[in-house]
Amino acid sequence: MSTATVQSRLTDIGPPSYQKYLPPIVLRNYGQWRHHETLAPGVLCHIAESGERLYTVRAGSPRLLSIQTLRRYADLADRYCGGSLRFTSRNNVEFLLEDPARIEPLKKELAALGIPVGGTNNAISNIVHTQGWVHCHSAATDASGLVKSVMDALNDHFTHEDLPAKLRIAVACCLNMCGAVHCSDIAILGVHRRPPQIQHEVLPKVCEVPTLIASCPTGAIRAATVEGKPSVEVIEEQCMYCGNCFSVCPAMPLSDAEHDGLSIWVGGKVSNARSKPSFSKLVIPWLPNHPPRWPEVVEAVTKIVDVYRGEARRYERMGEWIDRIGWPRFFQLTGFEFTRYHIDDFKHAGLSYARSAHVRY
Amino acid sequence: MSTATVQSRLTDIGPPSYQKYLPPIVLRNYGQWRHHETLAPGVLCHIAESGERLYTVRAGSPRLLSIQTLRRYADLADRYCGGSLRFTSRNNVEFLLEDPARIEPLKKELAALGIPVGGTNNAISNIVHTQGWVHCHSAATDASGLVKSVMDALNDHFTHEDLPAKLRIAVACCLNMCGAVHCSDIAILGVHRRPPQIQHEVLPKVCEVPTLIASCPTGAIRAATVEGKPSVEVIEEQCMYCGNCFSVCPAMPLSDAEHDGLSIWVGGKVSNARSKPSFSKLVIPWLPNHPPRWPEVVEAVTKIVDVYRGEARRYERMGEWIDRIGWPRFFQLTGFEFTRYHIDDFKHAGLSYARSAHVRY
Amino acid sequence: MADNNGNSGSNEKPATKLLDELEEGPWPSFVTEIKSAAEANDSARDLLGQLEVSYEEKKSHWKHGGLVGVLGYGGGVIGRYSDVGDQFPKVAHFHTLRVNQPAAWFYSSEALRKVCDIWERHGSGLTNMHGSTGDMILLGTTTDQLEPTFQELTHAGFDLGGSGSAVRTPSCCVGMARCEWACFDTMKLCYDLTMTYQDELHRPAFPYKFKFKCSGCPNDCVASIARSDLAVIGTWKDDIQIDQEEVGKYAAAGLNIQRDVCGNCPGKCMDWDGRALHIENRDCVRCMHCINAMPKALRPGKEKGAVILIGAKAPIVQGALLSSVLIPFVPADELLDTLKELVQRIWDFWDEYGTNRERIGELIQRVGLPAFLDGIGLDPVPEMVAAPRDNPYIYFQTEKEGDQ
Amino acid sequence: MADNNGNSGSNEKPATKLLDELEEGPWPSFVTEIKSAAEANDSARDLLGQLEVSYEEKKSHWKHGGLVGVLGYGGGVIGRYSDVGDQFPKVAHFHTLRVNQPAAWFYSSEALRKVCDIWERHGSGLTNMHGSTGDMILLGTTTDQLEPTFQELTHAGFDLGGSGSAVRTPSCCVGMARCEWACFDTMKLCYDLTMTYQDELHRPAFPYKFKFKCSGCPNDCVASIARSDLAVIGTWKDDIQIDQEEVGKYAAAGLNIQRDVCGNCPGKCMDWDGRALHIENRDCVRCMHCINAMPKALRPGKEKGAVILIGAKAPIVQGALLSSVLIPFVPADELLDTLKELVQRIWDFWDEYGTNRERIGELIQRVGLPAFLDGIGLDPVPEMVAAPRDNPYIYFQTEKEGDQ
Ligand code: SRM
Ligand code: SRM
Ligand code: SRM
Ligand code: SRM
Ligand code: SF4
Ligand code: SF4
Ligand code: SF4
Ligand code: SF4
Ligand code: SF4
Ligand code: SF4
Ligand code: SF4
Ligand code: SF4
Repeated sequence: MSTATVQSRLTDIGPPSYQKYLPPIVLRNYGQWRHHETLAPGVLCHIAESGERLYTVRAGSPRLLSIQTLRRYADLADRYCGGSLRFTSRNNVEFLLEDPARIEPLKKELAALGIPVGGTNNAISNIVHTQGWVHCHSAATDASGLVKSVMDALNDHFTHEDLPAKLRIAVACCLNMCGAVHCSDIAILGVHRRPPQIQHEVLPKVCEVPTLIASCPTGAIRAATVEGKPSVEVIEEQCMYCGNCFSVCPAMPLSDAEHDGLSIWVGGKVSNARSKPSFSKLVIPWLPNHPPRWPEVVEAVTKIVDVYRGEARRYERMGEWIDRIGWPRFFQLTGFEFTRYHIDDFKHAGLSYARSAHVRY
Repeated sequence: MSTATVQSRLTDIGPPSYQKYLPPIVLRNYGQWRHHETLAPGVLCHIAESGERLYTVRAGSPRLLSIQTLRRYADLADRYCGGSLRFTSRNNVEFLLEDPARIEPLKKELAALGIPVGGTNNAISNIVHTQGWVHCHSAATDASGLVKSVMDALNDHFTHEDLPAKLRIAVACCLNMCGAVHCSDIAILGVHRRPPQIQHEVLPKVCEVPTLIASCPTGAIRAATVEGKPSVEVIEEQCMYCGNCFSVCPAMPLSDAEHDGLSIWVGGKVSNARSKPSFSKLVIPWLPNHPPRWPEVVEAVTKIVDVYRGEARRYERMGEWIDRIGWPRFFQLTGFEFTRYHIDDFKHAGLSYARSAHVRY
Repeated sequence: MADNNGNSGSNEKPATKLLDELEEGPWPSFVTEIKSAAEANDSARDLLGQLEVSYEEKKSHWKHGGLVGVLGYGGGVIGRYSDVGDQFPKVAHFHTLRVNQPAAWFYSSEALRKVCDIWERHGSGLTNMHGSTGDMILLGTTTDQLEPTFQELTHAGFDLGGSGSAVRTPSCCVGMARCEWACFDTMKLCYDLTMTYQDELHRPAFPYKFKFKCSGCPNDCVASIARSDLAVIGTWKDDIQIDQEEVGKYAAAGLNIQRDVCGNCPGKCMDWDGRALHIENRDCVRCMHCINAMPKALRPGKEKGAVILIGAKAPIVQGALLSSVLIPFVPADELLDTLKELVQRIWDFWDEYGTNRERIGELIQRVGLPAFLDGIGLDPVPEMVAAPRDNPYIYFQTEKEGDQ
Repeated sequence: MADNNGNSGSNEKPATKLLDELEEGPWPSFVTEIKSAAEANDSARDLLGQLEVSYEEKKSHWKHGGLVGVLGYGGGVIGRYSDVGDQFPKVAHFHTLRVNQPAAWFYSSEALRKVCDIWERHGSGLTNMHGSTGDMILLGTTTDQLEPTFQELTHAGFDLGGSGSAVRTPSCCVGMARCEWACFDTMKLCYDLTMTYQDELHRPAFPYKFKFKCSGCPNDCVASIARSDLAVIGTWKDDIQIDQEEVGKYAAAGLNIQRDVCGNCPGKCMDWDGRALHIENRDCVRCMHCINAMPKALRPGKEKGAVILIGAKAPIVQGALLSSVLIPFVPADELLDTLKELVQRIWDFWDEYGTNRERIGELIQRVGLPAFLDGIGLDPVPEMVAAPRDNPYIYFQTEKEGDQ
């Protein structure tokens, strides 16, 4: 430590150069890849114009990693990949090999460490998620525990490419949606269902009332004098529990153990393949928070995956499939209840109504 | 006359019974039609389960009809149809015949009267339209003259079924859109482009100021005192010339000979066939009012029809075709200019942006 | 004979240099029509004169309408006054009557002539066949002629249509009278609705206008989904009827069934293997395309009825709306009763919550469909939405539901 | 050794009855990870304890974050304090550092170990690889450790990422490093942008956060269109490259090309006649589907570049947004310069008109795209819209244009 502090102070150096950690085979064939093949779930082979072949072994990760595990990854990278590895945009780990003969030994070592290999093509990949109770004040639920519970149930679809198309799941622990769940095939979203419990004592000290009032998307907050001090009040019928007031003012916490919970959304996507990117749509407005294993959530997600797997056609993402069969049938097949909450009543609500006589029976 | 007035006064009798004017063949086969064929443009044959055949000859009409012409229709109905005829939802006249041998003679008589036969299937049908200068105070243009000018140019597409699909044109002389142009393949819409000229003298006498203020969709109107009297003022930058203030208050006329004019919209439809019903979209924000023949409008509409006819596939309505080839190519092919006005900036504007990487080059 | 409308037989024809140009060309000319009426009628002649001035000046010469009407009715007449009445005295007052059309616009020559005769006696001799709501429009008369015209009309079996904040004249497609696809009796329903709501039609008492339109199938030949507050669109519940032999004939005649029929099917539920057409009816959205393309081979199913949709309107004030599904299916023989019951609840809600000049569609947009459904006592079903909400801003009603 | 982070080697393991259940099952367990760190680190151990309490009570025990950071930087650290700090003193302060990941998350084992070593000395020993913006997240340390950690990181070649109202760490897909479809060099662009905006990244001065993401093709493997204010998505201008022989092999191998490839083409521009695949490239929307389905047979064209899109964000405040097209095509070699110039104009506009906590996408929604384009000096093109407007509420600027 002491060595570090005496060195000159560096700032604004930016990240390491983009080529710095690339393995030699990548540097040699950079931008010269011709096509790829899948050798097994989680195992890809990219073939370069030069004829060289790069093998990728993709392994699942809990994302929340100890330095002990990271060092283990580093060891594997040294042993199999000339010391280089990468993470994916969905937090998996990828080992990049030149020698196909080393794939199986690597997979064995991973298996021994309890690390599944998969997540490619028409598999379920890792769940993009957020901090939850591990590190965030806003959380209506935990993220890591949900992910673990759901992935345990879906692990076979990670290690087998047995779905009609890619299936992307995301978890966000509050409406800020750091997990960007809004465009996922299946999204699990933590929700509050009680208006903020205003802490009138501290509010004037820690928050600017005008900013606070302006923060509410529905105009539910108005100035009020409480016990002679300037504070605010919330018109409860106008509050839809978004938590934006809490983001700007700590004196507006929304957490409520009994009423917080989870909502489930489906049919969003990001890629431009076939259909345009689209938002996920509500299918279950609320499920209770039941740590440590969230059985209701696991059951609902498993149900959706099973029905989708049984019914969708090859290449149909969740949303594309539902587009074809229609939402009424989706609710029928899953047995989920359709309620008034499913009907949009926010800004562009009218555009979500069924504005045609296209009906399936 | 005098006979009528001495009779008892009848009210709330409603329209004639729905079966009252049906010809016998229709009554015999009511609800028992099996299928239909087209014998020629404007000539349909409906075959009943009974085997009976009903022949329809559809004739164009200016909609604004004198009693002289109506009597002529009545005569034709007597001569060819056992005294019965109907009008269509697009203001054409339909003669219903039992005897196919009489079709040609009827067509000849119609031709002699200068009445075209057609409008069926993949033809252009009559233009749904409104009052214009003939009878409305709001009109930014005339409707009948526009229709006559455009139909003269497109008459061949009325008498020939030579388009990829149905093509429906509508005209409305102001934003009230009595012609319901908002869901037409091609819509011609009269527009004002100057804010209301407030008649401060009469305003307080004829209008309620609060109602007037509330009528403006953009909140452009506010109370003001003008020469000591209560009136209103219009924030010009906030006015988009919708004319709703004039609808509720005569002291707010918008007409302005030089700035009024026409806009052209395309790609809407009503039917649920294939694609869902949809609104027409702006393609030309403004063309000048050039009575009596509106050459700019006729040219623009003809251009659209020609390009559509040349490029669309069988069964593709205007909007379906553009959906496939993309708006950029529509603007290229027609040579119309794309401007800032084409980009929505009203309530749901954001949803009309191109929210994908789907781009054609 | 100089009749009540003051037709004096004056011989001065106005100069109509611009309008004359509109007598050229193949399409029938409205100018010729006005001239034809003007031969015998002064107000038609003055209309021609005023219209020529409008063509010259590029502006309307009508003043903001005033309220005129017939005894006991609050609507059905559009008052109209000229702002160049000094120049054209015979159109100084020039009101129109909206007259209920017979269902699907069927007339006997006799009925048509009767209307012509009445209008010759009391009005300009000009009409619109028809107005875009569907009424027969008698174009142009004076205030004193309204009541006599009305009385003659009723005695001839015709009544006034709607205007103002009232039910407007319902309209319907030709339906069972001449169309093989009608899934319910549009003409009867349209007639029954019109009769049921005589009072609401003639005595405006709503926040704004209310339009009904009935189309026998999803082709929607009266544009109900775009132009009516309450649209009834025929459809069917069971399987499309297929005559495979006739399908084969279409193929033989050159129709590319796979590309042009199956390829355009929005339900993606059709397959043509060169010999048989297969339809996965479960996924069929009842769009009509395949039936339209092969009318001899395909027909709607046998279990017929209609979808009820609500809320269409033109853009003023908050933007145009298309109707959206309210009840996904009502059997044909239950339509009238269902509608009567439903419409009453809708009007009650509108009455209570609608603001002045707020159409039902705009009210639903404002309060939200869930609140509207609560208000009229209808359960939400997924058929009502293109898709469930995509934003997480849910007003949970935890009290109501208990807290699990 | 008791290091600066106060790891005293205490032996009391907290009881974690609920969390223990999360060590079962096939998916790697985060609980096991925390326990593993807790073996050597007290704050990891206290985290475990506090988390167990959260699991019992079903609520977070973190207080609303406070501003902490390193000298001269306004962001990169998320301050976090426990509300049960008395019970778990080692997480009373538990801040995280966001560290710029290397482009596309490539590491050498050496670099990874170096980070581990630093974090062993200064933090909890826990990380997120990676955060959902893309940063390497070093999870949990105390205020006094921030500066030393920072200094060690920079000397190891790593810098902090963004937080607060600043540019956030740009991220990119693996692109040319391992993907045959990359239409531009995503890693280089991402790196260049990050280097260009060091100041904007480290010193928050915007109305709100600003995120860049770069995907090499329309598959968008970093979800740029959904999750970045400025998305760069690779595409091509010329024809898709076809190897007909390889197409044939896919067919032979059982791929139903007509149904599953052509039938899913959103441009409706493909045809397979059993021997050759025809693509009408003019109508191709560059969706990638056919290329994805037959990677050996089809490839993007040769004239490569990218679409620039703007405005995505999560729902708070006005509803979630997807990015929309701002520039339909920029050639690959002009991307950096074009972006630098463009982004400056965007930020200037945002600076002038954006309100507090208003993302660029929400600003555009508020003022309207036309006004935004005027503001940044970009001409409107039809590629920017899914369709032109359908409402007639046009703010004509007659003065500007003269009157025709
Ligand atoms: C490694 C990674 C990029 C990175 O820089 O990290 C990646 C890599 C590849 N993606 Fe991806 N994608 C990666 C995240 C994504 C994402 C982003 C996400 O999931 O958050 C998307 C958008 C997902 C969405 O639409 O919601 C994505 C949508 C695709 C698609 C389009 C799939 C579709 O049909 O919609 C393809 C094409 C395909 O699979 O046929 C694709 C194809 C590929 C290919 C085959 C590209 C290639 O030729 O190498 C790569 C391996 C295939 C695979 O995993 O099946 N990649 N890919 C990411 C792996 C994440 C993971 O660990 O699972
Ligand atoms: C760490 C991270 C979640 C994670 O576990 O990965 C995260 C964590 C937080 N986010 Fe986030 N956001 C993270 C990625 C995102 C993303 C996803 C993305 O960038 O792709 C989004 C959605 C995309 C977007 O930007 O819209 C996101 C949308 C938000 C929002 C809503 C912003 C909005 O405009 O709607 C907030 C609220 C705010 O800014 O006040 C927020 C606020 C927060 C705060 C700072 C909560 C707060 O007010 O203090 C969280 C701190 C948690 C903590 O204790 O560390 N976070 N946040 C992600 C950053 C890691 C990284 O740097 O790599
Ligand atoms: C007579 C009329 C109904 C009436 O009660 O008056 C009518 C009658 C028929 N329509 Fe229609 N439609 C009539 C207005 C409409 C309208 C309303 C409108 O244009 O304002 C529409 C919706 C238009 C739209 O989508 O914008 C309409 C959309 C259709 C369609 C769907 C076309 C499509 O592909 O979108 C069909 C099916 C077809 O033509 O293949 C159809 C088919 C038919 C058939 C073939 C039905 C039948 O089996 O008899 C009738 C004659 C065919 C023809 O005209 O080609 N009819 N039809 C209307 C004639 C209007 C006219 O004078 O031109
Ligand atoms: C006569 C007619 C046009 C025609 O030439 O056919 C007509 C004429 C007028 N309409 Fe209309 N509307 C006519 C059908 C429509 C339609 C089409 C339809 O019903 O299918 C619409 C669009 C659909 C709808 O209802 O939204 C329509 C939407 C309007 C509006 C805008 C209403 C709205 O909610 O957006 C107004 C403005 C108003 O009500 O103040 C309006 C107002 C008017 C007024 C009364 C103007 C006024 O404020 O005084 C016009 C009287 C003209 C005149 O001097 O006779 N008219 N009006 C149509 C009625 C004839 C009939 O009864 O058959
Ligand atoms: S989604 Fe909400 S609770 Fe979860 S990390 Fe983001 S801000 Fe925190
Ligand atoms: S939670 Fe959201 S809706 Fe409720 S008061 Fe706070 S900001 Fe307003
Ligand atoms: S569209 Fe406007 S001008 Fe034309 S008739 Fe209707 S209200 Fe009058
Ligand atoms: S014309 Fe429309 S926008 Fe302009 S002041 Fe009148 S109501 Fe408002
Ligand atoms: S709507 Fe249907 S039933 Fe009515 S006329 Fe048109 S095609 Fe026939
Ligand atoms: S009616 Fe329409 S959706 Fe149904 S099978 Fe025919 S084409 Fe397909
Ligand atoms: S976005 Fe395209 S270029 Fe980048 S990794 Fe994904 S498939 Fe390859
Ligand atoms: S890239 Fe997409 S749009 Fe283009 S041809 Fe292939 S499937 Fe069709």
